[in-house]
Formats: sequence, C-alpha cells, structure tokens
Amino acid sequence: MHNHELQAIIESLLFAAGDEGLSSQQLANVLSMPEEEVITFMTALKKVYEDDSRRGIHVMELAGTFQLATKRDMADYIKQLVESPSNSTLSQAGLETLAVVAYKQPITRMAIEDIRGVKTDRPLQTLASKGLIKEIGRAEGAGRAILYGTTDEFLDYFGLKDLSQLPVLMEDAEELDSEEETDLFFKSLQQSLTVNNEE
Amino acid sequence: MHNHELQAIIESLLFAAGDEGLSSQQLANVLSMPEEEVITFMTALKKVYEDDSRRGIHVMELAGTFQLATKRDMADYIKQLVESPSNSTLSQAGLETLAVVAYKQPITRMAIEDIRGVKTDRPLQTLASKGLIKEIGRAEGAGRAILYGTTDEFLDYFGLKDLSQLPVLMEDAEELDSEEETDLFFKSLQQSLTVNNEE
Amino acid sequence: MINMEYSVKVEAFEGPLDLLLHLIQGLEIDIYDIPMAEISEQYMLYIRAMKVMELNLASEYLVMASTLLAIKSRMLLPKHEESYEGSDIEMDEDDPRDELVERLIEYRKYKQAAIELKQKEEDRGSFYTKPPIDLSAYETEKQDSLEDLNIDLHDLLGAFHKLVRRKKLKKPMATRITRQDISIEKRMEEILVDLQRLKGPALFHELFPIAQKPHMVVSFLAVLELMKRNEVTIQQDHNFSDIIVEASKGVTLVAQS
Repeated sequence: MHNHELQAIIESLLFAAGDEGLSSQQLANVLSMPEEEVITFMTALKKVYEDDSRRGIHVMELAGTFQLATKRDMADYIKQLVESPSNSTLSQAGLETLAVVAYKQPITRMAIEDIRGVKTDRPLQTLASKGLIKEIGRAEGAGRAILYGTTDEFLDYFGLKDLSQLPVLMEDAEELDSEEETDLFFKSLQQSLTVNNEE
Repeated sequence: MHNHELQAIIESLLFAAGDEGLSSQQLANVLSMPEEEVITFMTALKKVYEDDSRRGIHVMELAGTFQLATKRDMADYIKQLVESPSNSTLSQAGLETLAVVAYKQPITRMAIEDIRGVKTDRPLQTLASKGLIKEIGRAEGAGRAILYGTTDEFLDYFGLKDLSQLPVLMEDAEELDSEEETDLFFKSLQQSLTVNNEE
Repeated sequence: MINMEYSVKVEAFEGPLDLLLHLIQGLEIDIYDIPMAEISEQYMLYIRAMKVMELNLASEYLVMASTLLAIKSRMLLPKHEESYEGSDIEMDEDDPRDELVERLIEYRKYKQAAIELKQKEEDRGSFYTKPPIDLSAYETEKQDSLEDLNIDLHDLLGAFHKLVRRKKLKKPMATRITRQDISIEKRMEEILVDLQRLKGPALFHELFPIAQKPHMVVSFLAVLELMKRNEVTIQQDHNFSDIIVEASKGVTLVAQS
C-alpha cells in the first residue's frame, strides 16, 4: 500500500472513530497489516502531523488508543467557541485518592484510608460515579472488601496512554519545595473563594 | 496572519466543531478577519484538502456551515471498521445514547442530541430494534415529540431490579459538597472574627 | 493566638497527615528527626483552632493528637529501660517515631502524585477531541441478540461521563434554529391548537415543552405575536406569580392539521 494512501485511510478512520479512538489492533485488522507495522507507521505519522505547521490536529495516544485531537497551540482559538468553559476539576481529596488507587491498584478502601489518614468513602463514591475508578475484584478472606482500580476513562481524563505513563512516584524523601506548598494552598484557597463568588 | 498558521487554526476549529460545523461568520469572528476573506480562503482550502492524497478528510459546505468529513472513497475502510470483529457490538454512539436515555428518561431525541452534540436518530433506531429502549409517551404541547425510556429488557440485561439501581451519577456532587463546606467555613470564620474583635 | 491564618489553613488540609507535613515544612524540621514536643504543641494549636471555629473536626485528627502525645511521652522514657522489660519486642532501641515517619513519607508520595495529576488534568484541557461520527449508516442489517452485546453498567457510566466532559467543548449552535425549521408562524399555530384543545387557561411555562434555547425563543416570540394580534390573553395576578395564557374568545383556528 502506498504511504500517502495509507496515511489518508488512517486519517479517515481516526476521524470517524473520534474520541473513542482506535487501537493498533483495530487498525491492523482494517488495514490488513501486521500490528507491529501499524505501530511503526503510527510513530512516523505522529511526527508528520507534529511537524506540519499547516496541521491544526495531531495524533495522540490515549488509554491504549490512537485519537486525533487538536494541537495544544490551538486551544486559545477553540476556547472562544466553547459553550461554557466551566472546568469542573477534581477536588484535592479526589486527586489524592485517585493517586493512591492508580499506583496501588487493586486496593481496598481501608488500605487507601491507611495511606491518606482520613476517611475516603465519599471521594471513592465520587470517583466511581465519574467513571474514573471501578470495582475490579474482591479481596480474599473475611469481608471480601471491594478492590478498586482505575478505568480507561481515567487514562483519557489525564491524557495518559497507559498506566506506565503515570508520573514517577517520589520514592526518596526529598523535601518538598515549600514555596510550591504555599502556592498550592493559596491556589486552593482562591479556588474556594471563586466558587463562593460564583454562587 | 501566515497562511500555514491560518490553515492550521481553521483545521483545529472545524475539527473541534464536529458535525455541527462552523459558519463563515463564526470563523471570521474567531480569526478576526473579514467574512469575505474567510470565504475566499475557505474556497482555496477546500481544494487543498481535495488535492492532497495524504488527506483522508476534506472540507464540506453544508447548510451554510463548513465542516470536516471523511472523503467519499474512504467509505469502504470505514465500513470495514464497523464490521471489524474487534469493534464492540454496541457502538460508542449507541452506548452514549443508551446512557443518556437511561439516566435522563423520559427524554426526546432533540434533548439527547443536545447532550451528545451529534445527531442521534440512527443510534435510537438501533437501540429500539434491540429492545433496549422504547417510546414511553409524547412530550406535551407542540410537536408532541416522542419521549424515550428504557425497557424491561434493559433492566434484565444489566441485572437491575429497577431504575433506582442504576449507579449513582453524581455529576458534580463532590463540588457541591465542598462548596457547602466552604460556605459553612466562611460563615464560622466571620463569626469568630467578630468574636475576636470584641475581645 | 487564634487568628484567621490558622483557621483558613486548617480547612485546607486533607487530614492529620497533611497537617503534620505542613507543620514539618513550616518549622523546617528534618522529617527523620521530628522534635515531638514542638510538633505536638503546634498540632494541638491547630486542633484547638478548629474546635473554636466549630469546624467539623474529623475524628482522625483527634486520633493523631493522641498518637503524637503517646510518642512524645515514650520519647521521654530513658532508652535503656526498655531492655529491662525483657519480653518487649522493642528491645533494639526502636525509635518511637519510626512508624509515624514512615506513614508521613508514604502519604507524601501520593500527595505529590496528586499535584502532578492535577497538572495533567489541566494539560488535558488544551486538547480537544471530537465525538465519533455516526457509523450506523455503515452497519449491515445484522440482528444482534442482546446476549452478544457484551457491555456492563460501567460501560454505560463511562460513556455518560465521556460525553459530559465533551459537552464543554461544544460550540455555539448558531445554525440550530434554521436546521430545525420551526417558524414563529408554525409555533403560533401549534400554541393556539394546544390552547383550544385545553378549552381553558394554560400556565405560561407549559408553552415551552422543549427545553432548548432556539425552541424556547421561537415559542416566546410566538406568544408575543399572538398577544399582539389579540389571539391570546395573558394574565398575571402579581409579580412572579404564574402567568396564565388563554386563547381569546372567538378566535378560530385558521388551519387545523
């Protein structure tokens, strides 16, 4: 198959699939090509989009699929057309809980609470209802506690290809930059003030 | 504005707009360009997409809007994609539509389309033919639009006793909670400040 | 000593471990060598502030307070005495702070990870994707039975959230009205038909059955036009009470379909 044609076909397929994305397996099926070849081609194709200044979209890898998305630089223009830029982001409690689940899955609520030092039922409920985590099994032994894990929506939500792309955990005890701490605090304070004002 | 950049921006805008498309007026607004210039540019741009064999998508003009769509000769590949065994039996469109009906019933097609942002007549047909949803009434007043709801088969399929057993959908519950708490917090803060001042 | 600074900060903490980390930071203490007396005192200060503020003090804060005090008092014991107790497991001069330090360091890892996730969440917002195109036109007429579907409630929930997230990316629907082909004339007719059928007054909001902006605007314009032509009468008893709409007497339908 000619490279130009292949490129066009893949573009149309990715366009059609939208934010559902296509795995290399699916692409290989439709294109009747070995999956490894698809992967190689996709790596090259990503660069083609990236390097072409006439292109406003590019190929992203999200939750194990290839998807077309607009380039980062375009955000300012698109924002002007977005209906309501209200960004309902996750709370600090939600993010912490999610971080623990992401790195420690499968994990029970009790184990999460041990790490965080606070009750975590409510953040867990919220995260589950937002489709970011789900029950992926039951712990052995008495109680058969629910084991939580992250979903594909989690990967998509944070723009990750797979779990290996999670930021590396700070293993050794480097002191946190205290300025950053304060910044974060003031940010969250500001956020809560903004929320209040918007009411 | 440089032509390459302009082309990229327009591509990203049309991409994000999906099958709603954008009018030349909207494009002119975002690009801060006279509408006539936009129209001239779009005519040239249409040709660029058409002539480039590496492109699987092109610009279409429909009902006074410009939108991106897959090129016609890509139809066979997209058909293969739909029929590909690795494709889940219920399309993303079907799944989304079913989710909206389940959580928002009784609901009209128009309301579903408003939530999804895309045309939904076909997914509705498919779901109805699978017996997962059905007409459960008519909207009052003009038009008497069909109201859709889920069926008993739907409950059976997902092993639900009734609709109340659907997983909770706390769209923004967490945010609400923290708002409430913040409120409470600022109230008590004010009180204690008053007390403090009096001391 | 209770001032706004303390109170605000207390609310910003994600639990006792978070509060402790903050104190350690603020006091520029080595996390591996925490001066228990100082940290306990600071910690209790915050707890008292929270109590004064009548904030909902999670019980975990109190549990931690007693843990701190317990460690503090164990630190005061002369070290060699422990070995006299023979059966005590902690013969080999275990530092009473070890467990706490371990928990703090473990928690801090995830707190840091949460910060990075927040950054990623924000980054992700700069990339816009699009919904899949409607592929059902390409589907061949195969009658799937429900058993083949292979979806569960999580899929349903996931699909819903995906589109909730997507909604934020929607552009203004400038073309909706023309696409829907609802003219004011047509809507006027529909409203009159409905009012005639009712044979009595209707509440204003009942004239807006479809909660979509274009449709509502057209409906509103239609009601105004009907009023202007004296084909309906409008009545409202007082401010903000229900507006009642009634077809004017003697108005007959021109076109009934």
